Amino acid sequence: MLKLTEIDTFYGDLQALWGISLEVREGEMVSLIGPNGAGKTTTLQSITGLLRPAKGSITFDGHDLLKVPPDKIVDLGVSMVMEGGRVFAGMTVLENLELGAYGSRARKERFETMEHVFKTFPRLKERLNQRAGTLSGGERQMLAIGRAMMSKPKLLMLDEPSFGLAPILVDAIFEMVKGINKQGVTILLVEQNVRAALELADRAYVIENGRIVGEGSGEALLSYESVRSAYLG
Amino acid sequence: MKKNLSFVIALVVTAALAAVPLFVKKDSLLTYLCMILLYVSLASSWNILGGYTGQVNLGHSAFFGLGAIATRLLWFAGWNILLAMLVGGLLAIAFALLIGSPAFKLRGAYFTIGTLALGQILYATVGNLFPQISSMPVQDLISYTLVTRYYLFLAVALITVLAATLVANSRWGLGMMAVREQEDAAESLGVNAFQHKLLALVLSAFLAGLAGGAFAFFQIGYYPQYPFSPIWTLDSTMMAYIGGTGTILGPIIGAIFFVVLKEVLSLNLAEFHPTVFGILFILVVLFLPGGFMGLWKRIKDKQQKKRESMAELSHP
Amino acid sequence: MKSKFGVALVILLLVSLMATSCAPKAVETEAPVVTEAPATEAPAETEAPAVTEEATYPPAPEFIELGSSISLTGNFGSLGNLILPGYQIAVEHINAEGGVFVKEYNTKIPLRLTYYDDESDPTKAVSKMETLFSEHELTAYLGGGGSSMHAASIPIAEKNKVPYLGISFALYKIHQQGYKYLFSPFPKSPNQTEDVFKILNEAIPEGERPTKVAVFAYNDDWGKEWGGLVKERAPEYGYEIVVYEENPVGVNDWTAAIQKAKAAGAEMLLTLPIFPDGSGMFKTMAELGWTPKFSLVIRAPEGVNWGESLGKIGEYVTIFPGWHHGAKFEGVDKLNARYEELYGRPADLLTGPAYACVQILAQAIEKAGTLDRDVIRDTIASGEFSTVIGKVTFNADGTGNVLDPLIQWQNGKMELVWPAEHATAPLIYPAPAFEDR
Amino acid sequence: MLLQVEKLNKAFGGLKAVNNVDFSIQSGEIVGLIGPNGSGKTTTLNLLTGFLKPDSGSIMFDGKEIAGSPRCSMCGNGIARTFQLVKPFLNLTAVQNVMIGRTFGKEATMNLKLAEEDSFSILEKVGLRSRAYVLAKDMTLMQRKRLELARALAAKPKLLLLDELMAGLNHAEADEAMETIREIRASGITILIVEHIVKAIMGLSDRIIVLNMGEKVAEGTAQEIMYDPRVIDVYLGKSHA
Amino acid sequence: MLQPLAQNIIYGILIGALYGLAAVGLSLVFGVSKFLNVSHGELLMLGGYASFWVFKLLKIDPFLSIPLTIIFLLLIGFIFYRLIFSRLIKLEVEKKIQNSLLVGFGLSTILQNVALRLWTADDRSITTAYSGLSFELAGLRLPAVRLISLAISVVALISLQIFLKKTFTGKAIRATVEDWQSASLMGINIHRVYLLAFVIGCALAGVAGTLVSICYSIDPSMGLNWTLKSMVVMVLGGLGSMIGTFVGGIILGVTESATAFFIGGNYRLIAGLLLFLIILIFRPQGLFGTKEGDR
Repeated sequence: MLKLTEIDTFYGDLQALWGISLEVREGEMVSLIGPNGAGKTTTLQSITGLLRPAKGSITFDGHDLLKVPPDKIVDLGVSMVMEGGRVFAGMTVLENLELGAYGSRARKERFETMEHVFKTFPRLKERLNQRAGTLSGGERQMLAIGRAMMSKPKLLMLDEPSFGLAPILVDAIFEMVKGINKQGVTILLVEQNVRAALELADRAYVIENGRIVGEGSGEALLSYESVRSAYLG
Repeated sequence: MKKNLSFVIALVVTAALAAVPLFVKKDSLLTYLCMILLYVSLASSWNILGGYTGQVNLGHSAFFGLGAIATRLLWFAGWNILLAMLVGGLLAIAFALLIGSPAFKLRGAYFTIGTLALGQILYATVGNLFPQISSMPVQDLISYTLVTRYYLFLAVALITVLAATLVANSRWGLGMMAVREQEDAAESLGVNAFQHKLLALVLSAFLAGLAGGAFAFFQIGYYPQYPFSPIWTLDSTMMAYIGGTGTILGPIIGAIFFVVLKEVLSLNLAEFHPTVFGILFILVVLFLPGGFMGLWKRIKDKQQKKRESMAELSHP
Repeated sequence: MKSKFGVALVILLLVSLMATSCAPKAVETEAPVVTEAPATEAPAETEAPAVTEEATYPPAPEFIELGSSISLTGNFGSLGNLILPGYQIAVEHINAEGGVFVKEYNTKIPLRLTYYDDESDPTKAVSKMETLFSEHELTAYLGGGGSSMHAASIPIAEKNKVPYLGISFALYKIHQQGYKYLFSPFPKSPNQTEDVFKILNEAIPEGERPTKVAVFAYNDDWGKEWGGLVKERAPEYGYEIVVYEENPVGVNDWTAAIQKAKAAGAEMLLTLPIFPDGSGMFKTMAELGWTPKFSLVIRAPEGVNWGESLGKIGEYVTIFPGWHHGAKFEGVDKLNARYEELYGRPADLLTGPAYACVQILAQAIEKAGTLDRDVIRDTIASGEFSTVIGKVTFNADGTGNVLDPLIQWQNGKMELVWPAEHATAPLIYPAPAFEDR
Repeated sequence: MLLQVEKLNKAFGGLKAVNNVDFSIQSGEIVGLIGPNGSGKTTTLNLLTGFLKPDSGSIMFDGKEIAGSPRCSMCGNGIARTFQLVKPFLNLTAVQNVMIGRTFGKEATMNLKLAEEDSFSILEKVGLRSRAYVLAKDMTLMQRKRLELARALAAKPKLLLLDELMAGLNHAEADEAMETIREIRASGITILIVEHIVKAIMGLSDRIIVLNMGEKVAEGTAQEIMYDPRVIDVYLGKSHA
Repeated sequence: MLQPLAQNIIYGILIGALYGLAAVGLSLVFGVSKFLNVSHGELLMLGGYASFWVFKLLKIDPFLSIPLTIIFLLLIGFIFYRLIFSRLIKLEVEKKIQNSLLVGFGLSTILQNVALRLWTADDRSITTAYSGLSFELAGLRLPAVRLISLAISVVALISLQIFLKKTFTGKAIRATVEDWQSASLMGINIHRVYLLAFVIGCALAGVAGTLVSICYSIDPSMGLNWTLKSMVVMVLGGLGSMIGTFVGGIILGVTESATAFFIGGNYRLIAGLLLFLIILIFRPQGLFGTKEGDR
């Protein structure tokens, strides 16, 4: 479904990714783990068009994503939740959700989709006309995910959804992510909570210094010493 | 070796400029050179704060105007012109110290807008307080000689360029550039950013004040408000950018280019010359970041790279 | 990115090429002036002794050069556009008779007027004045319009020792700086501020006079001088100044001033706005419903655009313009006829005095018999001249002794209402309220 | 004791970014400060260098209380730092970058000739001698990091704070960097190195302090830390499946 | 004393509405794309001249010709954006502000010169049959022309507000102001949003220009003054809030009028600028701004 082949990406003059290749198959949940600054976020941003790789290819559902303008990538069914959620704090929850369905494909069905999102995140319905800036950290993360769901994605990418959340909320968020995956949405997860990420995922990639250094099923990697050593030595 | 060469060149240019009145007898041409020298002073002094320290100041004309008004009043009151100019410069410093602390609380665009507003306040206030034209008394008119003015402008321009050069090549200059490039990093290394900005402002103000003094001595009749006009700031800023900010030569080249181009355009295109000028300026901003000096540097770099790759080829 | 850079480079190159190719051209156009100047002067000098041999005169210059830096656009543009035709028509009339006879050359020499638009910018005016002097063999300067423009230009004339004739400025202060080359056949602030009260006291019986006065002045040279004189004179003639407001030039919001005048029950308005301020002032007065019984509005209503742009709101204001086409002096008819031909109406207010400037100059040159500027200056200072604005003589400070008529806007036209012997219509007083017009 | 931190507190809004943290550093040590994202490492570093003012607590450095001193005075006190996201003076040459450290840091010199010579030798130390006249903006990340290190060294600090120096470096580069750090310590400079991952500094640090959610959770040698279950939980997370 | 003061304040509000309208356009552009367009005042001038000539040559009432002015300015804005400003969008924020400032100065030089040559330096103003007309209410005069202008400003502001709050495109603009990266991830074409905000800003300047030409007068060199006023108001009201900006304009207008009333007309300009500086120093986020204002 999603296939990255040998991509190199630069931040300004600085190279951040070296020949990253990875694949996500339909219905899978794939984790991308690695230490700070390893290139996880850069990888996601390269897929969404926020950054453009200098080399390599990215295909999604048969489309060459590098030839699709960034604003049309969402329409193809790729959606991303950035680190910290990055909701539009000055706008209401409803407006945030509506913007999630900005793309022409999703806009037509936005009312039905919204009902669907409320089923997953009932809290959002209660806070519908509140400004997003007034939400708690967990609610914001829910809103961010809900907003991404509004675009009716086939592939949902999550960048550190547990970041800055209390442990109890982290559990809840992961439950929801699992639920979304069960509904048939393919998921690419970047997570620093390695154990959780590996337990959840069907497969995982380990990234270090902008290069893929390990790949395998979640369980296999979990027991694999090198993952532990990537962090702790 | 390289330093000596530029020193010699500077000396030769200075000598040539000093000899100009011996050959140029036409008043209109001499006036024209006076304007170039004045703009060299203004653009170079702007560049100390705007170019080296990275604080885009759009209130520069305030210092120019303060220097002019103090000099004019004292000179008419019978003071020696040089002494009057010095007081003009000091007045500009006093104003710089007054506004320094609140102004540097503002960052980026806010500093720029704030200084623009400050300049406008002074412009309007002086217009209110000194609404009447300041004309040279008849006895001074009779003894008016342009050559004296030329030498005064030359002196101010030399002082300004010299001061800018000395500062740029000093420890203070290093600190200013550090503040411009990365204030956090500069502070972490012990550079007191506020002090450096203030020093740059004070120096810039003083030199602009001197230029104002020379202008007051030069102009026969003008409204005291006139040197406070934002036009002076905008012109100096444009010159510094065209030539290349943060370099010594940039504002000088910019001033010459600006004045000469304007004159050439106005001779050849008559009334539409500001339009052509505006278009050129926009092109420079869009396509020549770093101005002429930046362009020069890029050409040199390219040659260097070519030479390097040639060298590599010849030593496989 | 690279191609864009290339494009910019090419453009810059082109421009610098243009600049370099034009630069020598600029020198070329200047060159003839430099080389010819001695050529024309040299014969004059070498042949000067020949004058002692009878009946041989030096070759006359082709023209008597007059130069003017004048505002045709900008704040003072409305004034400049009335003055310039006066100069031009006068030059045309004099040249039609062959020019001015100069004894030194024993021939008539035509006049030539060179003018630049200074765009109402005093600094530009200064540089235009200098250019005129360095590019032409000037015999005299003719002034532009507006006090501040004159204040900037006159020192240049003085420095270059060239006689300067200027009208359309009432600023008196300039005349007290000791300038020797300045002459102005035009009423000054002291005349205006005194005449207004004199006229009112003569025309209106006691008890009906608008004794409560509002003054809207400017914070500039003339505004301050004029306002100060009004304050001084009003009590002498039995008037009380109830509101005195000052604004910087160009701030066309007089709401606060009008409010105060209305609240103080002012009956008369004395003001001297530039055109945009004046029209804004009267629109606001109409909106606020304050109609002074009598308004003296110097400057703004002097052009025809006052009536065009304000309509009824602009009616009944009075002006001291220095002249009116109804004045019964010699030559006025000829001027009016020519003006009518060109512009479809009789000569405008400032056109007459402008015309007179050239007349004075021509008469002075003829009397002096030379183009020597110092001699001409002395002749103007001591002589009496007969012009379309009447007989003119000059005081030691350069001010002229001239008639100061009062004009009023009536039915979209400017009528001469004072003095009686020249009047084309009677003064309308009091002015009807704005609502009732 | 070169540095003694006691009961250091800093909150942003309601979030306690640094919560009652105590630790100390001896002269000549290399100490690692580790913890996951958001654990308060960088905040601690910013408190030590005056970039943030502590809400409460004391920071004794070299026998002097420095908590809350302005950041530009820290270098004079003898503390220099590098930044997590490198902040070189982009439009200045390498040698100018270093000279700024040399002319403003501790033992600052007014003599630019001397400063320039010293700067060359410091660039030599970090392996950038040949790039002395290259603008910082034309350098690679690795070179920029080295440059920042050189700049901090030029300020002649007693204590050098390195903020995620290893992040983004590959193995070979990281090894080189570790070698450089050892040399720096050998020259008598104490080092506090902040890192995300333990691995990067385990061969380097005499002692490691672990932070999580603003609190100190463990302290010890690299070996102790690696197998401390609290640390493993902090890093790999508890099970959520 | 009280009545004249009240009357004076009414006039302050009426002119303040024009300041506000001018500033809203500038603020919108700055908020969305971080372009500090200092040729904003010149755009206002263009709007004024457009109405003036339509009135003079075609005898179309200036209030009715506003749609024409809007179309004209939309076109101008589109051209300027495509030719010039679009080349700056990739720069980092600080550099973007600085370069847009410089480019703006170049543009304003050009526009002033072109206007000067095409239409001379004369002041122009539009006087309609109903100029000078006013209504009386409780002893206070309400001038017709300025009241209509106020109404138009308010309508323009409300339409803008509705557009921003209710339409998808408007929400996309607001989202881009808050976080362009997130907005981009929603599938919003941020370049189109920049363009849209820019041309809307131009159109607002044009409307303000029309109103100025009716209530006051216009000339080619008026731009800088209006740019400065707009910048002052923009900062005064706080970035990002359109209503705040508008209210900021009214505050500036009233401050100026009150200064003219109590201290004298000479000080109205200075009082406004001083107010601005004080707010800039003590409350850089503006009177109604909520965000930290150092960007």
